[in-house]
Amino acid sequence: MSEFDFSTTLGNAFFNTPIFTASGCASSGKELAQFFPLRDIGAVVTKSVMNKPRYGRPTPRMAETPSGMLNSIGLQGPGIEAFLANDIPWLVEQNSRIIISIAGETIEEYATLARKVRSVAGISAIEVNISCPNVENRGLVFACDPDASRRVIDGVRRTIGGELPIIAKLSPDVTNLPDIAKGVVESGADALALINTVLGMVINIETMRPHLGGNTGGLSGPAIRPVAVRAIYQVHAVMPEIPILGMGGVSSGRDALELIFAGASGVSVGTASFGNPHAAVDIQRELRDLLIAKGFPSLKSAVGYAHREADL
Amino acid sequence: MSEFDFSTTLGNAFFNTPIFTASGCASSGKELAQFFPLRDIGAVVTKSVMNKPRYGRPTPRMAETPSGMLNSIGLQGPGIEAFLANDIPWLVEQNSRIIISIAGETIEEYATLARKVRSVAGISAIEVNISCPNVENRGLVFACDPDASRRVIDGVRRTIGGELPIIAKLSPDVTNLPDIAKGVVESGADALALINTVLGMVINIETMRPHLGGNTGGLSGPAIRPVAVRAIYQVHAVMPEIPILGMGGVSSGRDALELIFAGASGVSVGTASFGNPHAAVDIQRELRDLLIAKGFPSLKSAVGYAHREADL
Amino acid sequence: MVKEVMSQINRSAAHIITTILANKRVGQYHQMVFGIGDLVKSCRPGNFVAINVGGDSSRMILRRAFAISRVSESASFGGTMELIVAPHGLGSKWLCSQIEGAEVDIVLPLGTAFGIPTSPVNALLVGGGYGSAPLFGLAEVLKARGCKVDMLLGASTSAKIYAPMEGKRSVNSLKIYTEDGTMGELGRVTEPIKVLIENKAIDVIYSCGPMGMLRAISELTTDTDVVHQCAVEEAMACGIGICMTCVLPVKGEDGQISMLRSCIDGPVMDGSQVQWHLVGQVPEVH
Amino acid sequence: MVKEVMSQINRSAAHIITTILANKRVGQYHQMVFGIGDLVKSCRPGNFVAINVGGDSSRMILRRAFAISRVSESASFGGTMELIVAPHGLGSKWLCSQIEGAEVDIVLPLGTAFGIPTSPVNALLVGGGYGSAPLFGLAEVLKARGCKVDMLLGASTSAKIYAPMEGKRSVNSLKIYTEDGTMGELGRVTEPIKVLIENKAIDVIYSCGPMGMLRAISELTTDTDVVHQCAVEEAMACGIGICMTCVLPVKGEDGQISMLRSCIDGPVMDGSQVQWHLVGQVPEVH
Ligand SMILES: Cc1cc2nc3c(=O)[nH]c(=O)nc-3n(C[C@H](O)[C@H](O)[C@H](O)COP(=O)(O)OP(=O)(O)OC[C@H]3O[C@@H](n4cnc5c(N)ncnc54)[C@H](O)[C@@H]3O)c2cc1C
Ligand SMILES: Cc1cc2nc3c(=O)[nH]c(=O)nc-3n(C[C@H](O)[C@H](O)[C@H](O)COP(=O)(O)OP(=O)(O)OC[C@H]3O[C@@H](n4cnc5c(N)ncnc54)[C@H](O)[C@@H]3O)c2cc1C
Ligand SMILES: Cc1cc2nc3c(=O)[nH]c(=O)nc-3n(C[C@H](O)[C@H](O)[C@H](O)COP(=O)(O)O)c2cc1C
Ligand SMILES: Cc1cc2nc3c(=O)[nH]c(=O)nc-3n(C[C@H](O)[C@H](O)[C@H](O)COP(=O)(O)O)c2cc1C
Ligand code: FES
Ligand code: FES
Repeated sequence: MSEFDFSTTLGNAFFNTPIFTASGCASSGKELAQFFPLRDIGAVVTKSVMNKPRYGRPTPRMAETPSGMLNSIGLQGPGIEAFLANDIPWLVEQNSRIIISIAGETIEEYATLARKVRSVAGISAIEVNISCPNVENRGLVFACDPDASRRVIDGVRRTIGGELPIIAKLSPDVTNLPDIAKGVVESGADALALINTVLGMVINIETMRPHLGGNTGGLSGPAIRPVAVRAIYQVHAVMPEIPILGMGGVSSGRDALELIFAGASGVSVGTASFGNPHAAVDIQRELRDLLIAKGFPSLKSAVGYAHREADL
Repeated sequence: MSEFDFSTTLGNAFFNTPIFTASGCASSGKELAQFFPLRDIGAVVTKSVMNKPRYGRPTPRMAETPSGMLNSIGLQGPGIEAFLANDIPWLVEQNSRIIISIAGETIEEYATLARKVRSVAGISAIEVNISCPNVENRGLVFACDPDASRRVIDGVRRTIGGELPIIAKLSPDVTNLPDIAKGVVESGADALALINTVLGMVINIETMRPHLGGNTGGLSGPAIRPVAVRAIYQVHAVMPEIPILGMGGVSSGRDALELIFAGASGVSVGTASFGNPHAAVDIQRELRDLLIAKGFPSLKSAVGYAHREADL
Repeated sequence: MVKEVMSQINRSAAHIITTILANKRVGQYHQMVFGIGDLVKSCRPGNFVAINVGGDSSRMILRRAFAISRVSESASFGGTMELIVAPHGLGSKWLCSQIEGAEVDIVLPLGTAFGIPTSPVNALLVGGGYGSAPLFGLAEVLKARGCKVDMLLGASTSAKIYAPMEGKRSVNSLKIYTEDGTMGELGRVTEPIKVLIENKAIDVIYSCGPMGMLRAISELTTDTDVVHQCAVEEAMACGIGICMTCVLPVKGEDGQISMLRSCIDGPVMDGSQVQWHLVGQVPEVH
Repeated sequence: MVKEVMSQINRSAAHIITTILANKRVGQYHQMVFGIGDLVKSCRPGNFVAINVGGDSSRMILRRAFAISRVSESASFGGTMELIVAPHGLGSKWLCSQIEGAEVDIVLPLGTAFGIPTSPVNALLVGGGYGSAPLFGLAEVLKARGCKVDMLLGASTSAKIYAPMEGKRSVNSLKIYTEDGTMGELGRVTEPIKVLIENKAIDVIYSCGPMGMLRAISELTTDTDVVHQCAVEEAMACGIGICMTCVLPVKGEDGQISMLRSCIDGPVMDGSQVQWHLVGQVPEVH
């Protein structure tokens, strides 16, 4: 079966294989490189970077929950300048495919970030994490506001021009996800990343207060996989031509396949890497074996397979 | 510690103890009565009943997921007339406290149900499950539409009059839960039930199609507990005077306490009863022991405790 | 009334911690024995049990259902119950991996039992795969009532035939069919049934196995005098009648189709009343 | 540069399946020995390991961190590693319940190690609870370098003191403090440290234990010449530097405070640089 085609595309970006890291779950890549060569997976999606350096949220920043975890990192990071100067050249040297994730507090900040990323060599795509509080609108998360979501993507699109594919990363914490998805696609997103974490909270029974320093946190891991599958399925149903980078609780090739059948063209592995540093390569191998065993000639032929007509 | 006060109230309804069954997870009560006397728990919340008999959704109706499950029962039931004739008298005979859950496809149907329930003797409250598709508005779920939610509760309130407390049961699948909650309270809800299941999906890797007969299903169980805690905390923060019947993934006294600290005045046990038929009584006993061990003089003094000022 | 029947059915259900007394591999199955004390008295052929799987930190929140293969009382162990478990997915594999002496949380006995005729009849017992498990216990009861008991067992391959030595003593005849011919005859159990019905050689069929097999037998018995009691197997979330996930379309005496819970109105059902063509669908509302 | 140091640190980290060679209760702890083969060569006192807990169907998705107590090589077992595990919550209790011969998935060795002086110094080793575990291995290394090694161990009660017989041979003195007086002196380990510092009896303190103890020692060494190397314990989701949950505010050479990851820039850190008063807060942005 050497002719099996495992490649995928997101917009005009081509990837040899479809398993990626998830933003914020691989830092800038170096740490995982202790465990496998980064070029073995589809791409490294870097931790969402903001314009200025950030301390992030106070600790505790995590709580384990049944089959999941909450995190409230608060986008700690070095800021875009230091990030582009220190982290990107190293990744490029590794021959890793790179997707840079950006995050902002204002529509302007996203555009500024896009301008700084635009001219960097060796980048395959830009992921726009819009699950951030909009300081100009009472801290309402961009991704929860159809209008703000569109304006962020619009600003990034204008700045970037036509070259670099834009992947808009959406939050599942909305009433009408297909609507938000349509909006950002109309504003120029080439692909969608689904899903970011689900808003959750844990109360510490000893202190009798919210456990996390930031009170609420993002729920990730296998617990949310059914939500991810549903989100991907819903969005693929209304826009089958828009590629989706799926994520949410994937920790085996079987899980990745579920997201692909639902409509994902690629799959990011997040929390699973915390429990297994080799998760991304393990999942990629298992997925390949499963697709071949089921007789698919290529990854692409399996994308959205669960939507086919009953009589096919 | 015989003076410990374990009682709670939802609107003007009084309950000796704060653990309830969750709607749809105890059928009409009889089946659980094989395992413990129903009067030992706070109340039985019956399966949401519609006006007419319903077959519900096709099988498969369930899928186990990591620390959770999906269900798509589709409100199978005998219809309100048969339900009131056959199931309620038996429950009344058991000396069980009863909360009747109703569900409709139109605003009119909810009002009709309320009218039929109004005059039934032995009912403590009515729970209005508004997580149903509104056939008059493209199948949009009532609970996801602030305006439709208000109108359902308004209709029920007008029909019921002032006697029976109305508990509005909300869906977490919305962008702004506190907003929906405020709306239904303004329309006459005395209490809120949080949360209904989270919309999810599982794809069967063998058939390569959605596993459930109904395609999507509701995610319940420990996996969603962090979402339930967050929802209860958020709503209690904006309306601390409105009692909340909390639910979502509670399977131990410790879990119930988490919801109570977040702001719940009572806790419904759903999926946990599937894994442990004694769950409701076990949880109730554990909760009581925990509250006493922590020195609370009453259940009520613990409600919303996680919201207190840091220096208290 | 269905409701009344139900409230009778699980009246002796208990929720207990049992100890594994034996765990032996038999072909592709595990023959597992549990100490259940006096509860043996309430267990009838056809009843099932619901088992907690995965231990304290399990991500599996639902019980797994297994048919009671047989119960017995011994001087050394008291009341014991045997299950035949196929290692299928995570839960059943966990159960199969438990060692002698391990404790397991079980709710039992659950569901309906096979109806036992009051006068001697010619009974045919048909089992598919591990579906044979409850049939040997049933055969003993039928023999004791003076019935003629013939048995047909089928599976895809020999390792999936469960037919214990001592079980064979309680039947008048035992014929085995495998789809790959690795044991007994090549073919399916349904083939000989047709002939037996035509020859009026049997009065009642008791069946347990895959839904496809049960459906095929029901079709063979349609418009005949042969009674067909089948033990169905639907995915169950609770096993005790509170979740409504395990329903099957069944026609009542009044001709009305209801979605009955296979955990409390089953697993043993009247095969002629199950609306096999509607399984996985919703009946039209008239 | 911090990044460069990091990429050195875990360069010998491996992800392996090990076998449990021994599991013995010692007071409130379990002393557990694992076969890790040649990896013993890469393990340094201060390093930790990250263990997968709960088995195949576990709802616990994150690894649990444990300090390496010591490693050794034996003819019969090859390289072995010892951990001292307190049964705390579900994960550590699961680990303690695993029997000899069971297989466990471990990533090791991780994080920074205690810095070893190049010339002989007077070293004080301070351990709280199971925090003493890595100190005995450290003592051996320091002794081999000609250092004078004194040890203070503290805990709330005697069952929480971990002080193995053979460990005592590698220290010049060992003093034990318990808060309830059930073993050694009544009181806390921090009390005698003040005197030792004032008497200029020690050059370096190595500490491992609860964060409160580490903070107290850091306060005692402030404005003294005593170096304080402490092994911190922050909740870790990944243990390998990819999640940013385990951060502590640490002042760099340039006076700037950074949120450093205690899994790769620690667990061993310079106590004088950790901004203890800012733990659980976020530094002001200037
Ligand atoms: C009344 C009844 C009697 C049964 N008797 C036996 C028996 O005697 N021996 C035996 O080996 N098996 C029996 N089964 C099937 C057994 O319950 C399943 O093999 C088992 O639940 C699979 O669980 P798992 O975790 O290994 O598999 P998974 O596939 O991981 O299970 C996932 C979910 O699907 C459900 N499920 C999967 N397969 C089945 C199935 N075939 N039937 C019902 N639910 C399923 C599980 O309960 C679980 O909720 C019986 C089932 C029923 C309903
Ligand atoms: C670098 C390091 C070294 C350690 N060395 C040892 C040792 O040698 N011996 C020992 O017994 N314990 C040690 N611990 C603590 C040990 O990791 C915790 O006791 C364990 O993680 C608790 O897991 P649990 O499932 O039993 O408890 P739970 O409370 O159920 O765990 C829930 C979550 O909180 C985290 N958590 C809980 N307590 C701690 C804690 N004290 N520190 C960090 N995370 C925690 C868990 O990792 C898990 O993610 C060390 C911790 C760290 C970070
Ligand atoms: C610790 C942690 C940090 C994360 N940081 C980011 C981030 O910086 N930007 C982002 O877009 N998503 C972030 N995410 C979300 C993940 O990229 C991913 O969407 C989510 O965790 C679901 O996937 P998973 O279940 O595989 O982890 C983070 C998740 C975790 C657990
Ligand atoms: C099988 C099943 C059926 C349910 N049916 C109903 C219902 O009829 N009406 C309703 O309001 N909620 C229904 N629910 C939702 C529960 O009442 C509860 O809100 C939800 O399951 C979360 O609680 P849990 O995690 O404890 O189950 C159902 C849940 C399950 C699992
Ligand atoms: S399995 Fe729950 S009703 Fe039958
Ligand atoms: S534990 Fe993940 S970065 Fe330290």
